[in-house]
Amino acid sequence: MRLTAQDLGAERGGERIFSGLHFAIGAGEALLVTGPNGAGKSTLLQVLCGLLPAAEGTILLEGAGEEWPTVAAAAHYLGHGNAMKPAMSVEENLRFWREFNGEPCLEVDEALEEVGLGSLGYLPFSTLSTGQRRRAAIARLLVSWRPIWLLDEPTAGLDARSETRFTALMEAHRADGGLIIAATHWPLHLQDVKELVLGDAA
Amino acid sequence: MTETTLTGRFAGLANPTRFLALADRLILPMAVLSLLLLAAGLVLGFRAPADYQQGTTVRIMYIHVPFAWLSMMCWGVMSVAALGTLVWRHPLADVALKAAAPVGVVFTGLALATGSIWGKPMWGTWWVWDARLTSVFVLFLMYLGVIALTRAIDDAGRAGRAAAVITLVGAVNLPIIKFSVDWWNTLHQPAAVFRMDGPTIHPTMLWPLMITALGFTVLFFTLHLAAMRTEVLRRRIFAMQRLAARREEGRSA
Amino acid sequence: MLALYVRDLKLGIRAGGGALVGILFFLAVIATVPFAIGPELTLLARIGPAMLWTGALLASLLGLDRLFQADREDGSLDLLVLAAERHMLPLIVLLKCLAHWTASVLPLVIAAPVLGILLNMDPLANAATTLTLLVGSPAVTFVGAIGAAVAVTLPRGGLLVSVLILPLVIPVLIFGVSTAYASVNDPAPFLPPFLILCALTLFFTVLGPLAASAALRAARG
Amino acid sequence: MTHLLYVAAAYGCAALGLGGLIAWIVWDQRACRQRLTRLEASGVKRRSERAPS
Repeated sequence: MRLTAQDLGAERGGERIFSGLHFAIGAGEALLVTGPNGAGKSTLLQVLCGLLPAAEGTILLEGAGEEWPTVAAAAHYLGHGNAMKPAMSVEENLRFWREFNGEPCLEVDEALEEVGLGSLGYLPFSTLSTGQRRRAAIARLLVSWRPIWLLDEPTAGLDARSETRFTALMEAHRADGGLIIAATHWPLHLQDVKELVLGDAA
Repeated sequence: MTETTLTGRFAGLANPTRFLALADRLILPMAVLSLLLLAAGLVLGFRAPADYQQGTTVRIMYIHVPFAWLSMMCWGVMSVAALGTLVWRHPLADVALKAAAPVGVVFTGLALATGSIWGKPMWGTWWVWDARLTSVFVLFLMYLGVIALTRAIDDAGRAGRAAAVITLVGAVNLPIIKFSVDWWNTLHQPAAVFRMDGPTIHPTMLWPLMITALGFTVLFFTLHLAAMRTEVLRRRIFAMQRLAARREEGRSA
Repeated sequence: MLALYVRDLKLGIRAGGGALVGILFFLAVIATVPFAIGPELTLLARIGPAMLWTGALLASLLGLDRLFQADREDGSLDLLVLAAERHMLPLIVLLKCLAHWTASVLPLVIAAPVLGILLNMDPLANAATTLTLLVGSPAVTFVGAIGAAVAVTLPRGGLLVSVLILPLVIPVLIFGVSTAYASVNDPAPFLPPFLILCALTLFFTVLGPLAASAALRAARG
Repeated sequence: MTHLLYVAAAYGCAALGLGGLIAWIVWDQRACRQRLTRLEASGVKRRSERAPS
């Protein structure tokens, strides 16, 4: 499995955000996208997963077999929103996403255990703090299997302990043959990570 | 009247735990009392002679009239609870208001239903815009509004105060609605409508009516108390859920 | 896919969902008519079907702008669009519309006969109106989904949805009401307008989700 | 004779309404009690209970 992008460019609201990007990510590797705010980190992730059309350049997914025809089908996208309904309990939310996304991987309570929310499954999502909500959103990545993880500020609102736990999860995902592209401000303490700096430096 | 003495006792029950203990003790005896009263009232009512003019349908009066009275009284109870929330700051007042609304809407709905069933043989149609039925119908809408309001805002304090204001505004407007509906009714309604509960009720019918009315009143307060107990439990659950989340947050930091 | 339907249904029925607001609005609209027109029974009976249809139409338009807005706010709309490979987007929109119809519009159809009594409609007209509402109201929801999808990115899209799709819903209103009246005054034919109403609903069942998913994709840019 | 039908209808309607209300209250209460015991089982202590210990 290889995800390559050749002189990728994107526009938002008619204004060119970035252009001429090149990178290639193989299975088990991770790409860290850094840069000042508004440099287009989120836009890049949305272009990669097909939420936004690319203004120029191509995105190529090779060696993924017919099980994952496009990046959108093969990717988990973790945006700024947690994609959880406040009125429903954490378990109900995760059970919905597990059934909806298919390719079941971890059980709901196992995933909650992984992110340290084991005892809070039955609580309504609205009673959780921001850090706990982010961890519940991360648990969604664990309940169904997708080789590609597109993470937008994944550790926003997490405390130190949850961050180290999340790093371990990412390493485990890479070990399983998945690949990660994360847009973030804070370092993710991942080993041998490729860097992509956006904004004026690019 | 029963209502003011009750609120006296409510005032002493600031602490929810004591209220729960009292509610657990009171609900069963009150339920039994209301059943006894209702059974007695209905038996007496059905043994009393049928009305010379309406025949047996007059027996609907034994449930329709109490329902109509209770729909008014329930708004009275809610208004007192509203005062409790806004003026006396009683912690259980907004619980009383939120719990009374569903019971009130059912009693008002039943007043309308039994009224329309009672009217069918006389007027030939299920519904006539008779002055009293119409104002009870407007009251029904107001109950639905309060229920929607109390459930729309999730912050209990804010919801309680908002519902209290609406209830008091409604209470002030009830006589105005009553007057305008009567005026509206006489303005258009050419045919003289048969008066619902006749000025002079035969004593043999008056007694069963009083007993069933009392029975329904006790039933109302039983249901109200039970609904309040559930509401207190629900508030405790919300508080504990937040505590559970905080506790986990604290432990993991 | 069923999970999406069940989830949306559960959310619709919960206190926060739009179902209660729709019913209250419908009740309010129908309750104000007699006070405006007067308790004149024959007059009320004549305009009954028209009032039921207008009230149900406006009430179902009311809840529609929340159809996609809630998902967009918490980020799940992106994931629904992303799942296009696994579940076709029009199918997702179709299911969301069905869930919204079951939670918010079906109670209106169930309440219609009771309100018909308030308007002193005779049983035949009441039954016919309820039947046409049952058949016609899905069309309103599907057309409304297009408006909701277009207005999803606008901050205050709510009102725009009603204005946008009201013209598209006029045919459904016309055939619905004419079918209801045809049941009462005999010369008017009952079956032709009724079949056209069914055709309209089926047509919008297809057009609605397709157009709405196109609008959702277009709104991404 | 149909008058009796109306009386029966009225009482039936009242029984239905009150029965529904009572059923809803009992069901709501049981649901709340279940959630409460589950919360207490997971060891959440309310402020007032925690104070003395």
